[in-house]
Amino acid sequence: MPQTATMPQPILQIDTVTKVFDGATAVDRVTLDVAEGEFVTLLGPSGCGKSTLLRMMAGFETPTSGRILMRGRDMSKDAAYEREIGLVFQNLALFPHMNVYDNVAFGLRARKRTEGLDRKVRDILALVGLDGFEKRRTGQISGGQRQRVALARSLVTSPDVLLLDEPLSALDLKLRRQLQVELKRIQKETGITFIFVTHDQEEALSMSDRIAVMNAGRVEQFSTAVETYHHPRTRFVAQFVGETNLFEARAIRRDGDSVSLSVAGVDLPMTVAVTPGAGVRAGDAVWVAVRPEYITIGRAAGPALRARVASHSFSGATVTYALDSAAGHLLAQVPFRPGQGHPFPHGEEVRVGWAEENVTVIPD
Amino acid sequence: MPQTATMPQPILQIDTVTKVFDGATAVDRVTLDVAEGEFVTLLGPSGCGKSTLLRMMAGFETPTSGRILMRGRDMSKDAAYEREIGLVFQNLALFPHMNVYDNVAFGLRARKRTEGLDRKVRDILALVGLDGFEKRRTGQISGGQRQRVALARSLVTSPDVLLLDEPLSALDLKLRRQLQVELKRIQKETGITFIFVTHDQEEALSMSDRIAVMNAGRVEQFSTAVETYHHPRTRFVAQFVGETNLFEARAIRRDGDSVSLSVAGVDLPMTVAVTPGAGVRAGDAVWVAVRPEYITIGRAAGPALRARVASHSFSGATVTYALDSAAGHLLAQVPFRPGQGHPFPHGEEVRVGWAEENVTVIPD
Amino acid sequence: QSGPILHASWGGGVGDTWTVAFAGPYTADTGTAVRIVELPNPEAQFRAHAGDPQYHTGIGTFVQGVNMMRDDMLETFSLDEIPNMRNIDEKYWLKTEDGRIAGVTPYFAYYGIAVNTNEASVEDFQSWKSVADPKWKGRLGMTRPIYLSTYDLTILAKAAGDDEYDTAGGMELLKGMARNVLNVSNSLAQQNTMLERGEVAAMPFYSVRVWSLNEAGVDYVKILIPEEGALLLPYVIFAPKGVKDRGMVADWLNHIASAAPQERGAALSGYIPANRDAVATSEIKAKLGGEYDDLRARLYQPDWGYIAENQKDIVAAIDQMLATL
Amino acid sequence: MSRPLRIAVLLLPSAILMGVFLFGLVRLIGSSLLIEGRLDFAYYDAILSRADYVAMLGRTLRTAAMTTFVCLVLGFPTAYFVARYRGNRNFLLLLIIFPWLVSIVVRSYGWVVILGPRGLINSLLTWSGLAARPLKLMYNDFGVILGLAHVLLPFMIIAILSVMMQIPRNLEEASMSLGGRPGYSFRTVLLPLSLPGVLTGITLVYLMATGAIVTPLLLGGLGNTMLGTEIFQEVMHFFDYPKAAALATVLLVTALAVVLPIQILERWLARRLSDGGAA
Amino acid sequence: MITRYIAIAVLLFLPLPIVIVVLSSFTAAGYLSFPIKGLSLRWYAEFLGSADWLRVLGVSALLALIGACVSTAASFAAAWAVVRHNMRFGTTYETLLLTPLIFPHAAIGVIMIMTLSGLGWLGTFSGLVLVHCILTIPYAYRPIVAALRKADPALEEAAQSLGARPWRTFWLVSLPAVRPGLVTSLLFSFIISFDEVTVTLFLVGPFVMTLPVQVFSEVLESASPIIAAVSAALVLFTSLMVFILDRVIGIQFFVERD
Ligand SMILES: Nc1ncnc2c1ncn2[C@@H]1O[C@H](COP(=O)(O)OP(=O)(O)OP(=O)(O)O)[C@@H](O)[C@H]1O
Ligand SMILES: Nc1ncnc2c1ncn2[C@@H]1O[C@H](COP(=O)(O)OP(=O)(O)OP(=O)(O)O)[C@@H](O)[C@H]1O
Ligand SMILES: NCCCCNCCCN
Ligand SMILES: [Mg+2]
Ligand SMILES: [Mg+2]
Repeated sequence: MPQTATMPQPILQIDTVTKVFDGATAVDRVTLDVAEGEFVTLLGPSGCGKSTLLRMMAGFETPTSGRILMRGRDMSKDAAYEREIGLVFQNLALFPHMNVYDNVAFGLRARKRTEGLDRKVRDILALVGLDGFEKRRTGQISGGQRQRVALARSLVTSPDVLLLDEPLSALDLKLRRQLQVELKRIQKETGITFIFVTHDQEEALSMSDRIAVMNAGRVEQFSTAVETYHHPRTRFVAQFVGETNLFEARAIRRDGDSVSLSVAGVDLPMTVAVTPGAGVRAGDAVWVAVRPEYITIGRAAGPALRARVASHSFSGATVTYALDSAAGHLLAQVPFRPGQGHPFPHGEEVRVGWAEENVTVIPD
Repeated sequence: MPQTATMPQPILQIDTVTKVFDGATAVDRVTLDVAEGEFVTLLGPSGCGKSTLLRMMAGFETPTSGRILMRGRDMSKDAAYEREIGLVFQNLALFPHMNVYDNVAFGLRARKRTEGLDRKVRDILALVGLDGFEKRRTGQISGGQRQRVALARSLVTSPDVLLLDEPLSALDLKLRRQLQVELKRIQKETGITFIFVTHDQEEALSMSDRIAVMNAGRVEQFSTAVETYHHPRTRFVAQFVGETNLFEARAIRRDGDSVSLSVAGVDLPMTVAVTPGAGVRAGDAVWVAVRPEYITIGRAAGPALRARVASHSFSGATVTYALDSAAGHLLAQVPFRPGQGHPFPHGEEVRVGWAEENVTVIPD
Repeated sequence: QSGPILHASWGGGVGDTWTVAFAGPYTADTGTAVRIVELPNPEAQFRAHAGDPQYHTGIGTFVQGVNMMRDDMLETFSLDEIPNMRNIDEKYWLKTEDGRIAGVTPYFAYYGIAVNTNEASVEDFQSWKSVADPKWKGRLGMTRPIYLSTYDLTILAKAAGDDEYDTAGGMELLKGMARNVLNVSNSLAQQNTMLERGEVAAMPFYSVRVWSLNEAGVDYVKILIPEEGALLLPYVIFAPKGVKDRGMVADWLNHIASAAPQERGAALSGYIPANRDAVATSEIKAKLGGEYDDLRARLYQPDWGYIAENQKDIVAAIDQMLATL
Repeated sequence: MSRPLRIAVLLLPSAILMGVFLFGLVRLIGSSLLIEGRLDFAYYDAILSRADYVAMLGRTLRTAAMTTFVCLVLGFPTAYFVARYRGNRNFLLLLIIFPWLVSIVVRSYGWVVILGPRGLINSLLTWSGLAARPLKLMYNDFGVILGLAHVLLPFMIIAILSVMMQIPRNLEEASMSLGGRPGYSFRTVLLPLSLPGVLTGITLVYLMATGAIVTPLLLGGLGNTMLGTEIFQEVMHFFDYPKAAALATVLLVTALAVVLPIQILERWLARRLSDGGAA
Repeated sequence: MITRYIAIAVLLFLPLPIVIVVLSSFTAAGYLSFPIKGLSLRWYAEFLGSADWLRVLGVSALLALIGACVSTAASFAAAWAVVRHNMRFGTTYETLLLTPLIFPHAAIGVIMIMTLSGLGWLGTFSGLVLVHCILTIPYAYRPIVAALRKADPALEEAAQSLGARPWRTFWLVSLPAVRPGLVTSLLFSFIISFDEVTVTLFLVGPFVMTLPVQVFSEVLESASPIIAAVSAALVLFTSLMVFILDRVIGIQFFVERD
């Protein structure tokens, strides 16, 4: 996994790019550096500007301001067909009047790179597991296979960067999981830089080297998957990436990289680590985020909170309890052991706690 | 949760019902008893006959053989409009030329139960959280709201049984989760018997009192959610409901309700409990199912197996390892603790184990 | 060698007559090709292309000729250009006020009463007045108002003891006839068939149509000339104003005015030649029931100019009469 | 090329065609209103003051209305049957589309052959002894309406069918599962939803029937003149273009007076009935 | 149930006169009647032996062919502007293109006779082409615009992102994507034009007479069974087009809405 610190010359640089449509800002001063061979995901809710950003990279929209550089060269003015950037569309956009082979060969023919074309097309079809499907029409193959054709079509010209706009969102869950694994494998094998758009946080977490979490046109956090999940820097990131319990708290004292907090409403002092740069000072109002799976019920480990079981929901390996507490509504996800039943029936009063190392502090 | 054993007179009985379309058997000798107030889910892959079964209950298809009884009375010959059975369609089938109010009032008017109509309609709209939307056209509300209108429309006539055919499958994940909770609440509040169709196993597990897992027209298992997940009775159920690791094994010895096994390929003897009725005898080939979350890595707890880490995938709270072992390809899901990194890097040799109580034995 | 001359003709047999009797021999004699183009109504084309003529010549009823001449749409010729006109009685000429020739009348038909003798007897229709007899209710055919105005009304006025200048009596007879007519087609061809099949017992009709029926072996349909006489129907060949190849057209018209082609026309279709020199063969005499001159004498030639001038009003009057039936 | 210029170039060919049409329309109305360069309603006065023309106008409207009614009564059940047919629907469609595309001359002529005195029906009747003389089946209103209804029925069926096929079958099932008996379901669900198609069908059939020439001429008798045949007569025999233009304008006005409100109603309904595309 | 009977009766009733015409064309008699008297191909021989009828057939076919091509091209250009350039007042323009549909044909006849005589095109082939284009444009436009709306604009972007320049994109992707619409438009306008009578009636001239108008005049002026033979030829022609249409897009196209 490339590390942000040791990154060499980035292959793609998005430099304070803004896009305004009819007065509405779709992309707002976004800056991103993408290293060669990296798998970067743009994650965010619908309408946050992911596609717009991607389309600017592909050359279908012109930035209102800012620059997009490829290996250091500003390519903002290049036409789409002049860029060495592949694009996989959400709806695939396979050419319906061509068979699988011709779809895949299209880019090579369009760029007049016909030397060794047949070999290249067959190799790439083999890579995506579609050998033998050359002559099929695009209407005669399954959804997952169509997906692979779209991928092969964009990969065969060996673009510098491959953009993928929610390529899996139309597929059902099982197929999606399977193609996630495959996509990741192909990216590793080809070494091509992938910029992947999704609004599915699980997909983002399981596939990406780094994730850019977007909200209302801005990038709120750009970090590795683990960092994004475990150390969200904004409330939006904490809530959008995975379920989370968020309470208001007040910083009582700051000691280097750790801070003592009192959770608003109940006096529940604790001392937790904060991101070194976070400007949290004593007396500040902050937000505290704890993932449901780090919430413990029953035993008062560390600071403990009184709560009442409102409902539970079984999901196989775990049971999720919805709890009402003085700090608000909480979710706690605990492993389910068969034969033990539900340890905490509806209405039962319990004590809720968490380990301090599992708490993230977010400045207000 | 009603218990199978203590069930009173069932409200609905499906008695060896078969449906053949043009020589193809869509539903194959299905027998189900549904208790009043129960939430029963039909779960199965696409084309397994869920909708056909539901449509027979609703009266849109006639069983080729078998009977459908309502409170003990055979209603196989009744027309759809004579049955007190509501149906929520996957595509909702809201009347596009009527507003929300008229859609909901439709059933009362059609049945000429206009006394107190206004009150009933408004009450049910309040129940589904749509008060104030009476005059909206069905095109002017969101997907989740449309969903609620469909529900309200079917609930307002207080049917004996409400059938729901994949009512949530068109919605996105977040909305779906939210409506699952709401549907469950409404079912509890109204006390109406729900028969719910889905092919999403998480949905089935979290909502149902009992689940009927269907495959190729047959019901393979009809049991509570916990039972279905933790004690699948067939390989199909084990694989369809949740991820599972399945290996071939041989029964070495049987002692009452427990059996000693040797996992094929490696000699890995263990003694596990079996379902009392299961006809497993010494020497039989059986299948052994272990859920990924019950697989432990590193420490050799109980019988242990050598394996090599093939890949891993991060999903927030957990990391899933793909492992190659002598018993085949395995998945192991372990909790992820931030700061600890991934304990098992790619290629590392590990030892894999499981607690005997987490193993399910399935006769071949 | 020049041409071709484009000649606009009606369809339904007229075109064939012109090809065989007039155009073919003319081409053989002079080398000038003549193309006969069949149209539902040549006048329509002449009017549509007034000022930019597309045809050299065309055929029309005398009334159509008068109308077009008055609208100054026809080319005129001097007698010297069409010398054969001298052999055609001047009362058949389509001529301008200053005596120039606006069209050549090659032949005429007449308008009598056609009777299907299986359905009615010849004696039943000795007078035009009998068409108004209520005993024929539902048994007669009738043509369109445009022809009722010029033909039926004129001859019925004559039968009522008046003439084309005073049609009140004729209108009463026409009304009586119209009452006897039920459910009849717009199409002369269909009426022809109905007459043949006895769907209608009788109707005022064209002599040439009956001729062709007789030629086809339908001998039970007869054309009668009632005691009041039959109406003479001259046809006229005209050239549009500003016609190209004027000299060639004059020569073609002169050919049309001559006796020989008209005789051929009579033999083919039963038209009565306009040229005095035309001689009827004994076969034709037998079919026509006499010499051309005898026949001409029994035909009434009205003032077509007056009829044409008043045609619109008459049609309107007839339309209204029919509407109140 | 700039975007506006590009659009202009793309629109040019069709705009020329439509321009010619609109120019002709303006000329039509103009020539019926302008006599020697001055506005004059003489032609309209002349037309409207003649009882026979007023009667003809009435006959035209009545014939068109009857034809529309017959098409509706026959077309709606047919469309419903085809829309809900479970078997080989394409074959049924063929039975509708193919006659629709065959020239109206041929189809009207076919009726001449069938209805004529020695046509199919009369031959059967006389042969079987049911009628001594052939019945008069054409050259009257019956023939015209039958012919027009036959010629125009496919328009009605297609218009209704294209709407009905978009009505999910589910909606009727939904109604039934809510206790709506078949009649009730039809009245409250199917009928209102297919109304836009019905209105389109009515519009098309009515328009074509008022402006028909060929069928009334072939199947109608002397007493069945309609506006269309009168216009034809005026052009073909009297060459009175201004009068034909006035008659054509009267035809246009009366047709559009009926059709435009229906069109507006239809658009309004279509907007109300559409789901708004929400999933 | 009554629905069913009406529908079946209607479905049999619609093709009836066409079948009768075709059958009666095989009569041996010199006049038209049904059932036919004797079986013969004499009227076909007469039709095919007549230079006039064949010329008229040729004119009709050529007229329909040229008209269909012009209509289709004009519709394609217009649809491209409306859909791809997302033109302002696009729907208004579409409504305009459909107006010839909501004018009674007798009125259109008069409109056209005045227009063409104004242009000096009355009775000319070009005049007929012009009028037939106006009459067929509503039929030509619909399938094209439907195909264009259905064709994913992302296809063009996909082609560009794969390195295809604009013209190449147009030829290789945009055009093929709407090909079924274009073919439908061509066939559909061909049929409409080939079979048109009511308006054409007003406009024929010495060099241009169309087959349906000629048949019409003949039905009025004579009663010869040759009309049945010519009509049967018209029917055959139409069936051929319908057959191709069914092959290309499927007959259900006619009852689809966009
Ligand atoms: N061509 C355009 N003209 C005007 N506004 C646009 C255009 N394209 C996008 N927008 C607006 O820009 C914003 C961002 O849109 P964008 O498509 O980039 O979102 P997204 O993150 O891709 O959403 P989704 O997950 O739904 O695809 C939205 O508010 C959208 O309405
Ligand atoms: N009307 C019908 N005619 C013929 N076969 C049918 C009909 N309806 C369903 N089938 C067949 O019966 C089988 C079961 O279909 P059904 O719709 O019940 O499946 P399902 O479990 O609801 O699937 P899904 O999850 O895709 O909705 C399928 O093979 C289907 O093709
Ligand atoms: N073939 C008969 C010729 C008679 C012409 N009469 C004039 C009628 C014009 N349609
Ligand atoms: Mg997007
Ligand atoms: Mg289903």
